[in-house]
Amino acid sequence: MSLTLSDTGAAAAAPATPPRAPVLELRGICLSFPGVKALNDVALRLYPGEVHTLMGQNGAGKSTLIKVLTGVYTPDQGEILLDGRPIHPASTLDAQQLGISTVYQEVNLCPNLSVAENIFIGRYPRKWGAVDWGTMRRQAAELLKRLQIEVDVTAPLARYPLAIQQMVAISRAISVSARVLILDEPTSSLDECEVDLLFAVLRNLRAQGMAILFVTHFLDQTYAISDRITVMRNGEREGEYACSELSRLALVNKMVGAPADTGTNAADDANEAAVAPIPAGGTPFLRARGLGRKGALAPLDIDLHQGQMLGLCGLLGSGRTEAARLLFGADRADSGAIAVDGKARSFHSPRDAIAAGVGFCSEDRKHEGAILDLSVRENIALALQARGGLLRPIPLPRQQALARQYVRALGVKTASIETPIGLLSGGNQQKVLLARWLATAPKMLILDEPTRGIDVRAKQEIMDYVAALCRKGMAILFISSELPEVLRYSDRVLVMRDRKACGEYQRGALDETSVLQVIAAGEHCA
Amino acid sequence: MLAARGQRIAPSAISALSSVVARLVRHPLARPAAALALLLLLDLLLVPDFFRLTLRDGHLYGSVIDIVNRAAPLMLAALGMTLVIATRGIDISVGAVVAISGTVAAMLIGGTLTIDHGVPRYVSNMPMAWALCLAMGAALLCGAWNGLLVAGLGLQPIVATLILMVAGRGLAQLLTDGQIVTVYYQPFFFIGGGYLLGLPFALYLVAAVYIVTALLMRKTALGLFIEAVGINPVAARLAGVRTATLVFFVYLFCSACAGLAGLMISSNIKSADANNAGMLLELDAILAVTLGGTSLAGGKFSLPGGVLGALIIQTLTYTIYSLGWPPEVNMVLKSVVVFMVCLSQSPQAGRLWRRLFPRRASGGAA
Amino acid sequence: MSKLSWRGRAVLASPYFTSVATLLLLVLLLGAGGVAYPGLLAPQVLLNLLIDNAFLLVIAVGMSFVILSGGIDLSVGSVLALGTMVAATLLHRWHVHPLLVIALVLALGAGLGAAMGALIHYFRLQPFIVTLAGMFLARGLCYLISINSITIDDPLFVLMSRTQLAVPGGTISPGVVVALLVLALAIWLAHFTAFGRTVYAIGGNEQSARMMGLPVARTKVLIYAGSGACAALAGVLFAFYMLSGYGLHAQGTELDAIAAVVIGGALLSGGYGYVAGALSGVLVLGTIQTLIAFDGTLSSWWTRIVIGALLFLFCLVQRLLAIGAAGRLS
Amino acid sequence: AKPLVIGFSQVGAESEWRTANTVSIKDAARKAGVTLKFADAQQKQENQVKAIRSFIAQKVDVIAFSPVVESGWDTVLREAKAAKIPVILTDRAVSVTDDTLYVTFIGSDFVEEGRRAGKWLLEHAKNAAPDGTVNIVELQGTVGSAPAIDRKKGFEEVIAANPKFKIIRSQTGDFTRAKGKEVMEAFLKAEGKKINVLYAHNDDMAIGAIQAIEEAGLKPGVDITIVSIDGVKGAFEAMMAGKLNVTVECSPLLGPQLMQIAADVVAAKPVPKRITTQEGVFPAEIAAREFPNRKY
Ligand SMILES: Nc1ncnc2c1ncn2[C@@H]1O[C@H](COP(=O)(O)OP(=O)(O)OP(=O)(O)O)[C@@H](O)[C@H]1O
Ligand SMILES: Nc1ncnc2c1ncn2[C@@H]1O[C@H](COP(=O)(O)OP(=O)(O)OP(=O)(O)O)[C@@H](O)[C@H]1O
Ligand SMILES: [Mg+2]
Ligand SMILES: [Mg+2]
Repeated sequence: MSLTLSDTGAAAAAPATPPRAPVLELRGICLSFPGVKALNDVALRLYPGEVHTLMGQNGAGKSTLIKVLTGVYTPDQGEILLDGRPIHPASTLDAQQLGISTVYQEVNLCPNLSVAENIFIGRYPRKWGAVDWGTMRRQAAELLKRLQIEVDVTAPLARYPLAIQQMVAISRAISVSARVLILDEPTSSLDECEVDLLFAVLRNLRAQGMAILFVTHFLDQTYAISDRITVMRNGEREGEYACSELSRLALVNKMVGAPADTGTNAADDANEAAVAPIPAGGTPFLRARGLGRKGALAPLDIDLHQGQMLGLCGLLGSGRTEAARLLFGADRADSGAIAVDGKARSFHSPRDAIAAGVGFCSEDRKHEGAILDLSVRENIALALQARGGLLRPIPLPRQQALARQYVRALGVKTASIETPIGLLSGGNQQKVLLARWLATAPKMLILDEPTRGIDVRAKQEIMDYVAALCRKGMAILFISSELPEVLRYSDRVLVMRDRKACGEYQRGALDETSVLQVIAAGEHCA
Repeated sequence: MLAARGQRIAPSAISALSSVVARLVRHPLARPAAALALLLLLDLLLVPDFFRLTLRDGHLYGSVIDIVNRAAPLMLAALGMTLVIATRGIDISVGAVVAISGTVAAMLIGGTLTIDHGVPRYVSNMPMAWALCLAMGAALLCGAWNGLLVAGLGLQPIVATLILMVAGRGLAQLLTDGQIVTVYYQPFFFIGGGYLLGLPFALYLVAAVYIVTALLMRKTALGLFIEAVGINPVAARLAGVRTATLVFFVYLFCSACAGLAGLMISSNIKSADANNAGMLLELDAILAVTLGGTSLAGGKFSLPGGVLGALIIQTLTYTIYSLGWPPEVNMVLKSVVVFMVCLSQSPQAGRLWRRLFPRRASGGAA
Repeated sequence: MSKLSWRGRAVLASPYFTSVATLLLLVLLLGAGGVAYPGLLAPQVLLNLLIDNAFLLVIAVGMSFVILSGGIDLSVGSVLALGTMVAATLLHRWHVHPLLVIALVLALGAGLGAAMGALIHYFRLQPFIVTLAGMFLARGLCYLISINSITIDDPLFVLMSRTQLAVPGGTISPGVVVALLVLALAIWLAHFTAFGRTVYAIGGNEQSARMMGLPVARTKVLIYAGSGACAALAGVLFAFYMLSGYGLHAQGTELDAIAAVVIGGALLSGGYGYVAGALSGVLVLGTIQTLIAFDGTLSSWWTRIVIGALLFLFCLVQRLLAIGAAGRLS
Repeated sequence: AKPLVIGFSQVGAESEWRTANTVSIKDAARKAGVTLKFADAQQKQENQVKAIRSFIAQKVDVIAFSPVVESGWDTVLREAKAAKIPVILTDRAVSVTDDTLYVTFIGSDFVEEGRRAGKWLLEHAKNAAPDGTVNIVELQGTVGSAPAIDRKKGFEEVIAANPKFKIIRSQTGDFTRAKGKEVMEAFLKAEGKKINVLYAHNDDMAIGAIQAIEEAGLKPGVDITIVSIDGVKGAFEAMMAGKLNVTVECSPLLGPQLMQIAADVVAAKPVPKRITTQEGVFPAEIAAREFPNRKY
């Protein structure tokens, strides 16, 4: 029902106090997996016409809770009430038919189907009993246009980067005529502009009385959109608060469950931490000249110095990931040259790059990162082992030591280092993948959205950890959709637009707004 | 286990088995092992003195020996197939490779029967060692071909190996002109028919291959890489694993196993039958691997599982022969057992079973 | 679940492309054959391609859905045999009305398929093994019915086997018509119905399909039921064609069908390819057979080698074309 | 006159016997100056039908083939008849509603072979159980294949005459050595010394079984009388080594006859509907004498 979208600008003001009858209510939900008590006596109330944000650290149980109330898991105890009547969704199909529409944390779409189909499959527009492709394409295109996504809706979804896939998933969810909309970290790989667009749509839906459950790790977003917040900690409900009554500091404390005062002023600490001056060495560790690939990236020059962090910023689709992949040899560059420590190198495959001491943490953890059935330990050891070659196996004790070290250092929440990574929460998987590359102690590390889906606290710690490594002499290429993060940590930022660089700036030369201007207008374009 | 002729040792064998099962219950191999045990139990009940082992001119003799002896080639094929499947591949050319290697060996060793004044004389064409090397070489060539098509050209495994499956047997027949090459050279028979310390020599070969492979998996990172490639090739490549090379060698290994199996088979029947040797062995091998609990979707694999699977299949075949039922029922029987074993391995089925028969749940677990 | 990253254009490009490439290559193959062996391109010979492979086409169509959903069905060959066997016995021993017989056979096939599908879905068993066991079972049942081949003398069947429908350039058998109708129906199913699209979705990523709230269970059972029904129908066509029921009929046909589908451009990993590809795949295999028959000098083993070689050549060119296309695409 | 063109569709190359058959036909064709169009059906009836159709399309003078199965030939043979191409069957008969569809059938009679094996056994059965019963184990051919069915039939027919002859076990050995050996091993374990006679549907299985018997520590041909069918070289070697007692010939050398008949048919000379090849029964005694002049 695209009409929800049609009347943008309708009264977007949220009703001050939601009507008292909750649409959806969870009572005393308990669920345990072998070795983990994922949910313990969790309650949640969702009112029509409100945006309700669910917050908590990685592994707190947010996604699991959502999977429970959409019928993916059946709870060991507790009940789910829709309009006060108990329901027992046995499958996502049930949930949908009950009017609950969901976007899960890991994008769950079919890569082989066209974008349009991914939005409409299951409820096609029909003509004479047959699928009406024409109408479907038109409607799909309209839906996406409202989110300002200009894609060929007939192309297979797998052609597009994660962010686009994320947007498609969202459009699918909001185009269903549902009463409850659930979004699990929909914004983790989006940029400000996409987020704003999304929020506009959400406000709109809220105004029409839809109940929205929203999961995010971004405090700003929480305060920007939500009416009420439910905080979870270690699988338990810590409490439910009206957004207005809860300060950021308080919120973070409730999430981490410590009186610690980190959270808010962590930003400032980090600033001091990172500001420490860094000597830009003479010859760059890695120098790329005219590196490009037809249709993916216009020729591009990059210098990466030891002990420096180069930030790439730009909008979604600006070619950051493409650039990173070319630098890593994951895609073949069809133009340009790369020199490492002044010596010319050509990266035909990731192996070459790795051999030269480069590491690459991909943005798409599900498809390009995690090896789901392997244990945390194996996932961490893999890259190091691959570099060592199969004849020099890393002795088990050493692997375990490594795994433990990084599990501790990055605060990975896992039952043991032998649990399959697939069973970890999204954020924790991300941490493990980061650990995989840190374990190889690379001379240069490419981080593409390294903190995707990682909670406030952990994000802080991880970035500080990385910054420290950088100060110890690692060269780092940092890609993130969070402009502030990039600006805060990078020594230099390279702004990209339409798959080409449009200017490189020293730290401090730019602030958010000016970057956004560069990106938007591209005035300083070279 | 050595027992004087005629003395029964079945009970001890059973108890040994049951203890093994008891130890394995928690283990992923528990279910296939249980299935095997069940089959053997069936034999104990249905087939008169099935477990009877006697000493015959210096070696053990009995049904059990026959089974392991016959299962040897299948076990080898299963070992190779396990790794291929772990990389999300499949190799249906195993049977053809068996035919090729067997034929090459038989032809090179050959030996012809010449009769001068009614006295038969046997002569061999080529030093056996050479012949065997060449035969294995041929097998490896096949493996390289498969590997090239799959890893190099990126053809889908099933089609890539289908090519060799069709053409390979043809090549073997081309060599022999479609005749069965009979070998008249004693030493050659030892590979598939000889005995060492009372046990079939083939068994030692299998053990050797198994141990080497297992060591490779454990003592090197091969196991990790193979699983990684099987589960998520893209991620594995990005992590720096040489995916293509790995896949290539896995197919090479599979064909090597098949080649060895071919030598066993042709040596066992003292001749090479290009037309029928290893017919449908690939299917049995795949079946064995899956019965052993390795998923065809690739990833996690279990070598012992494959071996167990092979034993299950052979025991089943042998049982069918021993039961003395008309051959018409063979297939139905086989299918029923396969269904049973598969179901016994499915947790969902277990749950259903427990819901249907709550009381016997505890018993029905194994 | 699918392991395709969005960069996996090469993989993506190929299936869509190969389907076209296959047709081109098929034409080339025929052309070359026509040059080498005059008379190969005689219209009737080309029609024979259809007549002789009608049953294979039907099976391949059923198989297409299975493969598109990321599964595989090894039982088709034996189910075909079982179909002929059951038909023959019912007609011969019990003189059941032929139409009823056909209905029964189809039901039987669908039933077997559905059963296997249910095992595969609800007990999470592997398609390969379940259908392999199904293959044993079906053959076994054939032998239980009778190890002899049973001649069919029912007037309707005989009529069906005798009638030759005139078409420009020659005649075709009713079987061809049936097969083509099935194909058309299948294409419509695959591309214009929710069922068909769900099949693609499952092939693309079963877990996602479930998360999107698609009726995965029902669809999967239906897919295998359909494959079984197709196999049974192929059995009926085969019975028209051979006028006999026999336990050894159509051995190894499952492999032919799979090969046909894959050559037709489908990915065994599921999700990519067209049902129409089955036709081109079947025709390619048939053409290879015909070429060999026309040559008439190949010994048994050379026959095998040549079939293998042609298959290889075909896949090679197909692949290279696909890679080229992928290159251009990015 | 342009040379005679014969299209011949062979079953496949599944056994030595079959290969010998193919060779014989090809040689004969060369000698007779006949152009032979040969198509191998890889043991599949549908392939044979395809081949025959393509022969029709190529307008050959005569079509000859050894059917994989008896039944299911009406349609295609009718097409041949419509195209006025005479059809000759070799080695196996077909069952068709009207037998004008083929001109003649050259070949051995599997049932008769079974009978001969049985007859020889009735006359020469040396060893029997104390109580005089003769326990027979049977190695069948591929389940459902014509020779397997007929050779079983014929054999049982004959031995039914003597109640002392009992078939105690019968299992398929798929016509191959490996299977023959495997099955015989199982028999030996199950029946042990009880077995007096082994009847194998072809020599290959017998040869495999002989190995199994030896490994069981028994004397093949002495402790167990062995009767088999085909008469391939291997069998004669076994007989000379005293390990096989008798093999009933089933001659694959149909080539010359086929060419002869084909010529006659084209020349519109009358030919008999059924031509059985002259075949012998070779007991071990004459094996050595026969061996040199065996062609297959
Ligand atoms: N299928 C499963 N089996 C075992 N444990 C699981 C499973 N799914 C989740 N868990 C565990 O349950 C806990 C909660 O996971 P969940 O995904 O809900 O966390 P989350 O709040 O979504 O974290 P994130 O913010 O990183 O997404 C985690 O410790 C995880 O390891
Ligand atoms: N708004 C959009 N409309 C159309 N295509 C887009 C859009 N955004 C991204 N893309 C696609 O993104 C691809 C390049 O994006 P890439 O991932 O390389 O850059 P990026 O800046 O890393 O994007 P992301 O922020 O997702 O990492 C192009 O193939 C393009 O098709
Ligand atoms: Mg989560
Ligand atoms: Mg990116």
